[in-house]
Amino acid sequence: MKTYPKKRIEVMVEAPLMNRVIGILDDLDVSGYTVFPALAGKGNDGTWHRDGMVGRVGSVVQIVVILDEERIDTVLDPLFNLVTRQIGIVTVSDVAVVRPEHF
Amino acid sequence: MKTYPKKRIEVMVEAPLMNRVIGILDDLDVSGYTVFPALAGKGNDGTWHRDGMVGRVGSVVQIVVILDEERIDTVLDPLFNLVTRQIGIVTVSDVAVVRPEHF
Amino acid sequence: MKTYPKKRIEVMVEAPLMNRVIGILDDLDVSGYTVFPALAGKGNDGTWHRDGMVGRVGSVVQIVVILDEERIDTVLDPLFNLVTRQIGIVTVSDVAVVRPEHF
Amino acid sequence: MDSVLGLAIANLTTPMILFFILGLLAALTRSDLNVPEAIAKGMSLYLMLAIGFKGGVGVSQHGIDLTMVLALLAGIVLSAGIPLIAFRLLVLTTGLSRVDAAAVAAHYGSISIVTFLAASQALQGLAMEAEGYMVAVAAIMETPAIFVALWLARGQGASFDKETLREVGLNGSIVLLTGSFFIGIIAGTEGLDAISAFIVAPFKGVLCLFLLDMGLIAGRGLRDGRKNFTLPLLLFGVYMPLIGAAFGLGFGWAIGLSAGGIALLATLAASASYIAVPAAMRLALPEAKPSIYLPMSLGITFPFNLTVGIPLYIFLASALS
Amino acid sequence: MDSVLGLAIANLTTPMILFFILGLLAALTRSDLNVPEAIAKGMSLYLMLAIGFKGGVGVSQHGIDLTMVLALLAGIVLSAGIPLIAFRLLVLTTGLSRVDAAAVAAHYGSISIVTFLAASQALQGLAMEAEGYMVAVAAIMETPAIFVALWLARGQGASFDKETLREVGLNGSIVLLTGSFFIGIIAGTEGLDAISAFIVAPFKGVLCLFLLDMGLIAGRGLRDGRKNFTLPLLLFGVYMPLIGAAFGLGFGWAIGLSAGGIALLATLAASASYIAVPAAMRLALPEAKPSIYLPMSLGITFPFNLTVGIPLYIFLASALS
Amino acid sequence: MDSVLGLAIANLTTPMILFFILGLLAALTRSDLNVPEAIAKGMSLYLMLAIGFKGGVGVSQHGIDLTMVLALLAGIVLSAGIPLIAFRLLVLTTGLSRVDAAAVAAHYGSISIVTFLAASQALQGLAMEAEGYMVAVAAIMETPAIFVALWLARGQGASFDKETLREVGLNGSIVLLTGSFFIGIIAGTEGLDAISAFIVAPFKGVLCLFLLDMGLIAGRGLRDGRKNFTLPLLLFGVYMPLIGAAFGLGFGWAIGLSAGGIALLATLAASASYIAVPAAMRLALPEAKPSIYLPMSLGITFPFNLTVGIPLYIFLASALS
Ligand SMILES: Nc1ncnc2c1ncn2[C@@H]1O[C@H](COP(=O)(O)O)[C@@H](O)[C@H]1O
Ligand SMILES: Nc1ncnc2c1ncn2[C@@H]1O[C@H](COP(=O)(O)O)[C@@H](O)[C@H]1O
Ligand SMILES: Nc1ncnc2c1ncn2[C@@H]1O[C@H](COP(=O)(O)O)[C@@H](O)[C@H]1O
Ligand code: NA
Ligand code: NA
Ligand code: NA
Repeated sequence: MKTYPKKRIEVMVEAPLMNRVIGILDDLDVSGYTVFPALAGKGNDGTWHRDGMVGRVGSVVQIVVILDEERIDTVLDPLFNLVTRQIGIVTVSDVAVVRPEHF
Repeated sequence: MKTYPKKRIEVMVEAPLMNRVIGILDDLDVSGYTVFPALAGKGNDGTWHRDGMVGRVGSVVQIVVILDEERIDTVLDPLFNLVTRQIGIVTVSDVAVVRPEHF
Repeated sequence: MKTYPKKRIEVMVEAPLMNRVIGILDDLDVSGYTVFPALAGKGNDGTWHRDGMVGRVGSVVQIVVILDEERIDTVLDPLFNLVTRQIGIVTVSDVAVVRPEHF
Repeated sequence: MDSVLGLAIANLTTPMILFFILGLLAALTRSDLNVPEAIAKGMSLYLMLAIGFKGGVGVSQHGIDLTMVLALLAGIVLSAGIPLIAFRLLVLTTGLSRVDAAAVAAHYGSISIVTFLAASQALQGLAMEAEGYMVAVAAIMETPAIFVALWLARGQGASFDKETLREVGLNGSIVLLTGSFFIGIIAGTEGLDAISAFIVAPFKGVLCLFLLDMGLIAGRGLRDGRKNFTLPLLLFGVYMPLIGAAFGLGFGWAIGLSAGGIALLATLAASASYIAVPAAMRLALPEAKPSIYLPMSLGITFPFNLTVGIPLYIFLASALS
Repeated sequence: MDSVLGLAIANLTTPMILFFILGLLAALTRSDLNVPEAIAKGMSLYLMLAIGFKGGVGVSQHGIDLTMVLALLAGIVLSAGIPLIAFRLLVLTTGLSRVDAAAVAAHYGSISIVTFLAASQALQGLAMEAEGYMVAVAAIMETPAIFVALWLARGQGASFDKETLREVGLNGSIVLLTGSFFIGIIAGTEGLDAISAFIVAPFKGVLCLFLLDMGLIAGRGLRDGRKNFTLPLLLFGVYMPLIGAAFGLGFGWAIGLSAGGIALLATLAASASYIAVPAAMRLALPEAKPSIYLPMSLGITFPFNLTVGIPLYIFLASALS
Repeated sequence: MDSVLGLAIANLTTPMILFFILGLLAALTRSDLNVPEAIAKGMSLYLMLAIGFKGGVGVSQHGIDLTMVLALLAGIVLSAGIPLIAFRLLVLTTGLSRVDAAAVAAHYGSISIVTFLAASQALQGLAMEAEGYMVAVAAIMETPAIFVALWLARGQGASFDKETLREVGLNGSIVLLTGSFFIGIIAGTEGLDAISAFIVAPFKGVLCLFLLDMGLIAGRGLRDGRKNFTLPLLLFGVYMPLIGAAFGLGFGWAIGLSAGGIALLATLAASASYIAVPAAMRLALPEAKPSIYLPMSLGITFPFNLTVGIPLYIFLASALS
């Protein structure tokens, strides 16, 4: 089956920051994204686990965006500006999709 | 450590469709898959967030299958048939595994 | 934007094993990791679904570690030792990051 | 019996409705107040178990009669008939595609169990009794509308195989509602005594918390749906429940239900689904846009019924009998 | 005291058991009815907290005596001894590997707290009292079976380091059960009065909802497990609880427990774990197949005890004393 | 009125505190006992809804007076003033950076609603009444401290745009607390009667389960935080609540609150936030380290207030009036 190369950006940030990241993506008019909840983790600021948590601090979400290679930089720049000051990680990887027009 | 190249198929679909995708995978006798719940997202049909939801509509799951390159097309074709009519995204990427006999 | 190549290790194991994997990662002093909860799945030991579960057996988590290519083998070896005896899957893939000093 | 205005005002100041309004306001001001999904689902299981069980105990006390059979038949006819009217009105007035019109129509034929609960509580507050088996009528009304809508959208990509049928017919809420109903019949008053501290005493309070969540969802539905709402669609969301209620009142009166029973049948006919039907549509009519039917049902019709509709239907039902 | 048949029928028509059966049927017909994981865990925390606390208050009222010490000892002996019998029977009759046989054996030595709860409720329905400290006996019976099974599987990959020991010994349910038990002893009747509206009044109702979920799980276990069930395994799932119960009855009678206490000890001995032991097996005996031990415990023995076993054990305990 | 020691001992043996201690011990021994996130959030929604509603009903019964306005003002002054003192003390004694000191200071100016709940329950146990509007004072004290801390950290990367302001001001707990408070005022005694089986009767019991979870979190906070605790920080976690309480007592006495009201104001002033403020800090002051402020608030000050602080503040408040 014919597939088309795209990029997958994955942003891990603390939950309180989620809306900021989503705001950036909405402003840039990306065609879609999906947020996954993490359960536990460890970073510069120590370990955390979601169980028993009453607040949202510490708990991390991963925001996944699949988009065209061309648009990578437009999206990475503002995301990177956000995560340098705040807690977070941004990765980019290659994927192939079956419906190129969707992205 | 020696690793072996495999493919990773990731299907994002709305939760009510999950059983259909799993049914396809079961029919094709893939050796395994894992489903991850998403928390929120945005697509052609607008944004959604799992909190407060009482029904399953809108909420998205990601089904991950790691399998042999050779079997990719057998699996992609029926999956693609499902997602063209229904809501969903299919991506394929490269991974390396340590236990090739498992897949 | 300039990005740097890293590796992404993903370990899927049953929830009771999670602390063992994390223990290994802590001993190896990796800079961070994130754990994602799975919702359902299928493997050698049949299918499982988290809903209604009262115990932790069967339910699977995915532990994601982003790290430097150089450190891959140091981390893969002990992880692999764990998963051969126990239930689990280890995959490695390529990613690019924007803050290389973080890993 | 008070005037309809008195009823409406009394209804609006019950904790239940006030919490719904709080949720609505919180969502509209984009507060991050939210109820975890698991808690919302847990409460909805609780409410269905409790209402089903209590309905069954009611039947175990009063026995089964012809009216019950007629009420079940009336429910099926209403659930199957309302989508036909709704579909025609939508096609005529709103410019929706046939697929979308069929999907929306299915929602209005089916029912919202929370609207039903709110009406039951309002009746109880007025010391009006209703037939215990009305909960079985609610359960039976969930699905016929879905099948009619799929028939309306035939040739437009409606898929309707055996698997879909099973999934629709055995969806969780129907199974729990009817299951608890039959358990209530078997367990009877003795069973009720054993668990009433769980299913009767805290019921209203749980409903408050649940309606807070419904307010949040309805408010977000309104916010998201705004851009899809045209005036004809908005109006439909308000007059369609009134049309449904009119039929409900007529049928209820004709088969000789009590005033409370008539009010509940009207409420069921007026209410629009937002759980069972949307899920069924995604499976069987995926081309229909959820961004139309969900905000309509949740953002317009649900709040309308909760605040204005229920007191009105109760008033009319009392006037009828 | 009714005949055992009367007891069994009365037991089968309590809401508790009816909801369990509803869950079972829903799972077997593949309905999508489901209880969110968080709600199921929340209910199990609630049930353990409540039962532990009430047991402790019971001890604070009646004081500690020699029988309590003997009952705890009996619990340890039963939990450690039953796996030896079970292992031998499994190896002789079922053709399971030694590792799998040891793992299954561990489950039958350990206990199911929900079975214990159901038996307590059944006793209460018959106005039969039981010793408050039986909940401590339940807690103490959770682990010895695990250690015996690991010893049975020695040389077959059973890992048994200090870390595993800590994880097994301090698992959440043991800590909550014994912790609540001691809190109940300290807080006494006064403490119970303060929180009885939470832990006593709604208890039975929560148990209904929990058993609905257990029915769903047991039903799915049955469906998934079918292909692994051989006739000898199926039979084992039914006669093993009877063997365990016989020992429980004997020990309970020998140390002078009340009829209620004897019935509870028999129930504990008859019941098979499906939370603590499976988790421990994954850690310490990963070669054992969960697809054998989980469906056995959840799909066969749990429903058997709930429906047939408990009334039988109560009947026999009453006959004994 | 008992002596402070008598009070403290009575407080320590209530089920509430005993469950907190159980959680603490379980975490310190690294048991895997845990409460699912959704259940913890559900309970905190329940507790805030209940306390807000009951406070509002109290106001509906006693009416609004000048003291209420003064109490709200006192709350604002305390919430804004305490961070100034805390900041100075932290900078002088602990060697924290200005950013971290500001963040910690914000926590101590703001409040912990669970500490407030525990104090309310302790008062109730002593049959001491408090003003219903104290819950509104609690709500109003949540945010001023945050703004003062951001001002203290100005020029150090504190971001403070309109969006942050909205997020902080409309955070879920403030909206639910004040919303339920106003609903309580409108619904009044009649509304309370309708839902008291949900929000009054089981309240204490739910608080027990919630405090078990808080104990687990506090214990894990202590374990993780150990390496960041210096002696000056540890001491700050104990004397700062005492300083806050002193101001709370003074203000409460000056404006003429009842003994119960004074005790609650002191408790609010003494308590440190661990939900609203940490979330706000991540948004507006991301450079501040959560690994310092969270363990301080959760691991030191919360347990201190719960066990020693509350009885002390109640004793002093009674002595004052
Ligand atoms: N190397 C890593 N691999 C995977 N996840 C990470 C890694 N480093 C950090 N994280 C995640 O990102 C969160 C914030 O990390 P940090 O910015 O280092 O405090 C952590 O809590 C982890 O969940
Ligand atoms: N470009 C994208 N990247 C990541 N997830 C997406 C993307 N587009 C859609 N999704 C996810 O797939 C779901 C359905 O998308 P759609 O088919 O566009 O309605 C959305 O709700 C998102 O969760
Ligand atoms: N090929 C696969 N692709 C994705 N996930 C898998 C695959 N095989 C196994 N898994 C996951 O790993 C768990 C354990 O698998 P196993 O070791 O085969 O029993 C399963 O329950 C699945 O969640
Ligand atoms: Na309807
Ligand atoms: Na046993
Ligand atoms: Na304070």
